[in-house]
Amino acid sequence: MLIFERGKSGRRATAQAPKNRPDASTIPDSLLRKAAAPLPEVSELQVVRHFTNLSRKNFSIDTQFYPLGSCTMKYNPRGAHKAASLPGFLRRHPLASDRFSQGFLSCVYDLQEILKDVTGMAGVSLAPMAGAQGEFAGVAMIKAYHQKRGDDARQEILVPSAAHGTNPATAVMCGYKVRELPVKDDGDVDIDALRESVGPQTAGIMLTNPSTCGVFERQIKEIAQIVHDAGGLLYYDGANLNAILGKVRPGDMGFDVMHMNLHKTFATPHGGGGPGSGPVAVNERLLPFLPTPIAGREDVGGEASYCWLDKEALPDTIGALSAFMGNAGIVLRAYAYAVLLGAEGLVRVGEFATLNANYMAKLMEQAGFKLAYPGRRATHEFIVTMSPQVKSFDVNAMDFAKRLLDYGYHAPTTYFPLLVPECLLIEPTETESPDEIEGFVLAMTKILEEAQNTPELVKAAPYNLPVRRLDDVRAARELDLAYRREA
Amino acid sequence: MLIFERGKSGRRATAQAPKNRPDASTIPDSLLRKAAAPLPEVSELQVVRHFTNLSRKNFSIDTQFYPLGSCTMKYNPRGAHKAASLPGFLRRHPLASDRFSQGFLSCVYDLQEILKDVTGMAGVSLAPMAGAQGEFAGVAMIKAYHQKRGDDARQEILVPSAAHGTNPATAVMCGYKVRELPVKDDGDVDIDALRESVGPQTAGIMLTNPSTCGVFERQIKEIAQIVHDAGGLLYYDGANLNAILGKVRPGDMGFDVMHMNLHKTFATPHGGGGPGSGPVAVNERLLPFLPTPIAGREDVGGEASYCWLDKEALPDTIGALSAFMGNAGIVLRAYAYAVLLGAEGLVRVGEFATLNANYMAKLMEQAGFKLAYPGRRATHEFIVTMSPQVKSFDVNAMDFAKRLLDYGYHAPTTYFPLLVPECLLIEPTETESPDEIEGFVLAMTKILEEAQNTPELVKAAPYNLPVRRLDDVRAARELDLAYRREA
Amino acid sequence: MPFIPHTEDDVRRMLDTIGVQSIDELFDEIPSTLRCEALKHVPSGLTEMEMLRKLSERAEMDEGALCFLGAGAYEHHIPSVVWDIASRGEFMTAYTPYQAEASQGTLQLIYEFQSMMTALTGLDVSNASLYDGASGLAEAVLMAVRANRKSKSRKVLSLGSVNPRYRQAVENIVTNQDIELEVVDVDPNNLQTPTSVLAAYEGQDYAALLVQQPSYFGQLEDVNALTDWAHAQGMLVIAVVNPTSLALLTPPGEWGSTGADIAVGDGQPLGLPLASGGPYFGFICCKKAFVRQMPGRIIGRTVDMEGQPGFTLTLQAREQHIRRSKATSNICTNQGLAVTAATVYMSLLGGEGLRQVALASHENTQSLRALLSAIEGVEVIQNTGPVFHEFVVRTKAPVHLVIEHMESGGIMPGVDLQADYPQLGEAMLVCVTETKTENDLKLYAHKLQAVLSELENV
Amino acid sequence: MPFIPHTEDDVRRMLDTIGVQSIDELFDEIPSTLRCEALKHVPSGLTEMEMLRKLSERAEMDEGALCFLGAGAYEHHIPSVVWDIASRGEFMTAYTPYQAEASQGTLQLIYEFQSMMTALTGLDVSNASLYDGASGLAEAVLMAVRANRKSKSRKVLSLGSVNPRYRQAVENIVTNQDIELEVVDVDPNNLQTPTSVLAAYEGQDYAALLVQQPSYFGQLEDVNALTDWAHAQGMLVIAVVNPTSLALLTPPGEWGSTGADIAVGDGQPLGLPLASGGPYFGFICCKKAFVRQMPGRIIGRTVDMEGQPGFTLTLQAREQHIRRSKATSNICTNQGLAVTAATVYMSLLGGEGLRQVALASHENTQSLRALLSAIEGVEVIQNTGPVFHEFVVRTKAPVHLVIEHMESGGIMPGVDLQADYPQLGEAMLVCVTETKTENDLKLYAHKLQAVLSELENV
Repeated sequence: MLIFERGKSGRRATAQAPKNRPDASTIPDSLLRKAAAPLPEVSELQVVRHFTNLSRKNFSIDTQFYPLGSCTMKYNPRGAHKAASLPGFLRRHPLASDRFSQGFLSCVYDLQEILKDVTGMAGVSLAPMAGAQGEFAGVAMIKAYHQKRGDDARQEILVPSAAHGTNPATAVMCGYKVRELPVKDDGDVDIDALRESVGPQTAGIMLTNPSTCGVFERQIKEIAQIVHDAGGLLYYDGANLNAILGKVRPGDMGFDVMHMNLHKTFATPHGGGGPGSGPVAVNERLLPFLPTPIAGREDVGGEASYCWLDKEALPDTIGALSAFMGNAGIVLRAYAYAVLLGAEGLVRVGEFATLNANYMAKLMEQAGFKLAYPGRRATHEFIVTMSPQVKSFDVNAMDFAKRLLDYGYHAPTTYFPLLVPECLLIEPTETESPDEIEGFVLAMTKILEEAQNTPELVKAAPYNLPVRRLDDVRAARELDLAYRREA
Repeated sequence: MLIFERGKSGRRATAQAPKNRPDASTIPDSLLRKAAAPLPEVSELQVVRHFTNLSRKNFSIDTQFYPLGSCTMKYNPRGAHKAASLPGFLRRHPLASDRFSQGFLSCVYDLQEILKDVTGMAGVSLAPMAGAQGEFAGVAMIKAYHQKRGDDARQEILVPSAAHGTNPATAVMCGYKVRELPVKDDGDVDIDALRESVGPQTAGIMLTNPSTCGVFERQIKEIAQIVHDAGGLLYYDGANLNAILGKVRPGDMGFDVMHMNLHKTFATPHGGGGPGSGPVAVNERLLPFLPTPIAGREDVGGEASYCWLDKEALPDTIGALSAFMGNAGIVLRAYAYAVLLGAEGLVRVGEFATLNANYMAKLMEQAGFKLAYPGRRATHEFIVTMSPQVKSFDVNAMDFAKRLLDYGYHAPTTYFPLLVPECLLIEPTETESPDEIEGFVLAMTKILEEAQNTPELVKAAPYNLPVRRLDDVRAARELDLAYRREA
Repeated sequence: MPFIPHTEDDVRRMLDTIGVQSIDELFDEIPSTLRCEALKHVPSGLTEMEMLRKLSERAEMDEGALCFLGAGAYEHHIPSVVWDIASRGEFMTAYTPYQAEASQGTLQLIYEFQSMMTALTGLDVSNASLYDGASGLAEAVLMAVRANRKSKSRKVLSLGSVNPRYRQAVENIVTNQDIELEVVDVDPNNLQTPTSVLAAYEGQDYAALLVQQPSYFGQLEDVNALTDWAHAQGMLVIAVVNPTSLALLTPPGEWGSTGADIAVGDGQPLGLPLASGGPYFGFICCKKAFVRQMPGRIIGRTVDMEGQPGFTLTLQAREQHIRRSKATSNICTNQGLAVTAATVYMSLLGGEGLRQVALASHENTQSLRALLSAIEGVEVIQNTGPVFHEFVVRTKAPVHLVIEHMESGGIMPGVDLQADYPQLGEAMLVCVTETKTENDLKLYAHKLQAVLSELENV
Repeated sequence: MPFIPHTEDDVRRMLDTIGVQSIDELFDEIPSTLRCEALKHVPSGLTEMEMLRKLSERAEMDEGALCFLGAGAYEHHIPSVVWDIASRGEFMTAYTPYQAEASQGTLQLIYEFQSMMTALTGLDVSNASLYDGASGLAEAVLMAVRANRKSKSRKVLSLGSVNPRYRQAVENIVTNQDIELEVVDVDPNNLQTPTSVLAAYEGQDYAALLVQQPSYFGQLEDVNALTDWAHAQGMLVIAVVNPTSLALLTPPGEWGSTGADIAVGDGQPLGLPLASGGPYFGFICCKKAFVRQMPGRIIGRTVDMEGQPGFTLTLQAREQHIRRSKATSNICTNQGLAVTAATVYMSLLGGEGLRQVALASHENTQSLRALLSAIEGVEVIQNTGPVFHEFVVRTKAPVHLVIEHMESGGIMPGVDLQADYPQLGEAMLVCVTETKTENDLKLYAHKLQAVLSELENV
């Protein structure tokens, strides 16, 4: 039942609406709404009960193992949420003067410094509001760099076929053409194809490393050389940074610019689809182009003093991408997380994420599943292909995914990357115990048996959830995108 | 699975434990624990996930209609919870000096004043920590009163047979004997029996009005006269105060002392069984005996100044019943609730609680259920007896109760009061909409049909809950009250 | 190890299963020359207690001033229910509802959100949110350029009274696709934009006109006339709106004779704290005809295999994870949790309650405007015109000094307009919402008077 | 109407169904002479915004001092998880689990709580909680008097080092049943209680001995000797304990050769805020033999009709709602939500983590004790004896003045002991937990030194 349908004309959570004075409005009738906005009309208890019960229809990290590949669904420390919810932070207006901003600014500054260290880069801006906006900022900086040099011929961005969809979409958002690069059977980029693809038209390449194939791109130094030699720049998609935290740094690999997903690597809550935060980091070459605002620090008589650097301080900046300072609250959560973990804890993230993934991959293999890249180390995630199961039982990756839900596990990412058929991309993250991993593999083993013995059972899953399998085709054909009150 | 069983030796939520300095302990070995306390050994995520999932196995007001008679399960405003959780309140040490206590003390004082007005009494103490402790304080004051007068013969407390179990239990806690009074078929006390029961041995009578029969005791003035004439005092059990808030006051009815259940009438969260808060109110006669501490106020140069009154100020007090000031946080929630509702809102509580109960009673009657007191107005609650259903279908009140759970409604109170056979005591409260009430009656109607057609179905309910019907006999016979780690 | 559950036994057993000696061996595909050393500039980890103490001290540094700043971020009362619900783990720690059956909570909530936003804007469809109002406006501009079949132009026209921060972000984003934003000058003596000013732009080809209501100055524009003018010119109309105001003001879908085509804005006033500027969320609604040009997630209602209603991501063929380089946008995450809060907020307030919020803010604003008008040395620009909950004042003394002195007295009096609108002189933008009491307003007026005479005497 | 969902239409329709004209008619069984008028001393209702502003202003009045008070209420770090979980509506707004099948969350949690308390105390069984430590001790006394078959006495003996507030509450409760509490004097020169002092009580009949560990003074008693002494006298031993300390100290179940019989205390240190004294919770554990004398709720594990494990209220035949005047106590509600928080807290910390909390508090206490010992005019009573996280200091200047002056400097330095223990002179009880930093301790010492020289010079 929709919240609208629980309503009754005239009902309201009265304690929440301010009392009005005798109407002092000077607004002409022509600019006034004729009838009240048809929002729900419900009591406070009805609101609480409706949304509490809605929430219970979700899987979440707090309730389930959620090994959604490429999304880094790890524990979101409640302490970080509490820190970001301190009244002083929640009440600060984004345009408050520096006098009333030293607390917030110092956190921004400190996180910038931490991220520089973690990435091996020369500068960081926390302004982008999501990974995709970070990508945008990164590619826009590449564009600004070439433009500044008058190098207008560079109109093409190279993207491996395994890349996240955001990579080519971003290149286009920045006005570039996209050229896809093939990936070899071992998961590494096809270097010969790369050599053939680069040239004076090459603005840059966007790479994820470890790649979405769940393996480390071993030829990264060679790739960097080739692209740089051709005059292009290297963009690092930080989606998989969790895998290598403290082990290898994008700056050291030869990347010129990158984004990070704080909500992944720095464990901020994913919120049912966001908000995220997508800081960008650059090497010296791109420093002048970083998006604003950035927190700066000066020492005034031994005391640190913080301020915003924007267009005046950074004349070549690609500018602001939001009204204020991006998703400040997510930045604070990430900072709190970094403070909790410290240098030693950040290193452990990559180590244990990798340990969990390799352990899980081994167990899955032992349970009879087929790894997409069996000869390779898993990184923080790995891919299983269900092609054998499709062939043998006509039960596909999506069927396995849906049936997993019945067993109380969120499904891995399905059918991505596109180049591996019938794949499940599985990312356990470092905050899950081996017990959960073993439970998941056991469930998969049982489903495999079901697929063998009663394939129809698996193909019609799920059964134990608030709804059965949904009709996506109808959703797109007979669009019903908003409730309309019956007349 | 128990939280202990999720653990593994050496696992811990490390961010939560302080770092220790090189051990500076001077504690002799003989006083030290030999082995670590066998608490769970789990990660922070495991804790969050375990208890989040446990919580989801509960019915609650926030998720369900919960018409548990005599418990006043109404909406607990989140604003009141927030107010009581303000840092200044949470961090205040109970022994903080008045200098750092004016905020809290002023809330205590203001609530005392509000409760005096609501009850028609001369003095209030918020110290008792629950209804039962309020009862204890009340009866202890009755005892102190008689003792102060040297009237040692009064060793008996009268209690109607319909009373809450706490009433006789409290009388005994205070060293009294209990004499039960019969209740007539119309739900009122048997006045003749009362006349025969009072005498110089009568310390007092404990009454709930409206009674647990869900009706208003119409002869209250006569009862007061009889008991007072015999030299006894009248105790008002405030469990049902919600029904008459702003309509009639215990002080005006002739009661000398009473308690209130703030968690009921003032909507503080019931917390899965507490904490509650059971303030006591008294008329002039018992004023000297109120339990401490009480907030006092003086005006110092036009400014209000608040302080604690305790033994020195109140030499005849029955004293403190807790280490500090009772359930201060519940007191704050109740105060916030009173501030939100105000005089006009408090009156509406009784009105709409009564409207809902009478409406529901009428619908139940129309649906074919038998009211225990069909000729009477319902108060904020009413009783249905399932005796006809037991006779016709061998389906009893408990079966109906369990089956209701399957329909997503918490069951009413079952088998209380004891004098009505096979009864359900139903209290919808004022914060539920007629829609919920109608939904409940519809479910009962369906269950009635089931009882008729498939009684076995109802008798084996529930089906849709985390467990089926539990074996209470085994629980009491084969006591398993604590987990023991396997050796 | 904070947040890592592994015991030493676990690690040993897992390594044995994998068949390696150490965790480090798992990284042996990384060229050894690339392996980094210990982090040098990251301090050692703190316990939660230490971290909270550190951040509490910092948070407290930013407290203590009464805030009359608006300019796109507005302080409203946030009912306690809002974040109690939004912070529930099931909402907060779920992700994009890729597995619809395990995400009906989030999905139904967003469907309800979409329904509420269409109710407020009077338009047909809404998406599941964008990052914020400014970037949302950029998406709206890109969308309009794609959608306007009548125009081949890559230019859009914006009134000067559109939030300058929004315009700046739009430019920073859309110029990468060679789209140009042309801005109508602001007349310092008339903060409203009469259609007469637009005569100069008639006959030129623009894909869209950008109109903000209430304008950046808090003024109400004659949106009906502006919409009809733009439509007559073959432009689409993009309405930039404050959602609170929509409970009171004509919804974009009813502007002029056929309504604005796209409405966009920031959802922050709907239950989100100021929080240094985010996370907020951008909303975007449009006429049905443009739904396939919409960026971002959209939730649809459908049925399951038993015919029961359910909710799912739909029209994914517009999105980057399917269409890649042909997507309508690169947007991937939305601002789900912020939307959750806003949906709860709107449910609590309802149409009438939100109208009361709007009206109370408006009334407080009128009161302060009247109080300030009476002060020597203060000029309320366009003193009689209709405003919503912001207005512009010009001070005799340099406005940056006025602000500085007011702040010393614990009041942030307004946003300095000098950089963005030098033609307005020593002007600032003052905002008042329902959170301010009469005493707050008197205090403001009293302090301002004091500060002005102080500055006079310097 | 705040929190009341009824529309006018609803009311009309409901009244019609009932068959009355007005709501007022529903109250026609109340004698009209008793009907009251409007409430005179209750102000008009406020909106949530107004209420929160009012209460925030009040809460802020109580802030701002560094707190070194203990005496039964201890400031510890509370992990954010604790109340995030305990505040979930399903825990917070449920009630006593009368319908076990619909309350498995609360029931299992309490079973786990009981398991944790028995783990900490080393005893066999725990109940679901009592109101607080003091009233819990009263229940323990009543229980001991009922349970001690060897004794017919209605007297119990308490060490003088048991929290005086606890002793007072016990007296206020148990004297109603003619039970007497006799108290052993405190020697001002030796805050520990050697068994030699008890020789005077030998041969008398007491139902129980009350021993607090750590004592009210923070000192550690020789609980092994005390327990053996009491058992030899035919008394039961009631241990009053701080749960945090139990992670470090010998559990009551292991005191002496056969262990204490009942352990009781306040659960506040386990994740509950100071909050002006409550809600906290009392815990009570005992040997298996006494389980049927236990007051309050007890949860047991059992199976459902399909044999699956489940949890339910058990041994209800002890309770007031079944046994009425024959019940073990009148207690009805317990402190469920507080127990929920404590259960989460103990799960997070584990035995080792809780030990670290205890040790860090102890170490901080040792540090401050050392700092204060070095100050002229301060005498740390029994400077070398073992304390846990509290200790007693005597000041040269009148202690109430010392406290007053320290408070002016923003420090609440300790609890004045003069009223309860005049024999100790100008003494106060100082508490330090893990929440204090080295700087906090230095500041305390520095200020105390300053205050003392200031008072000297007056």
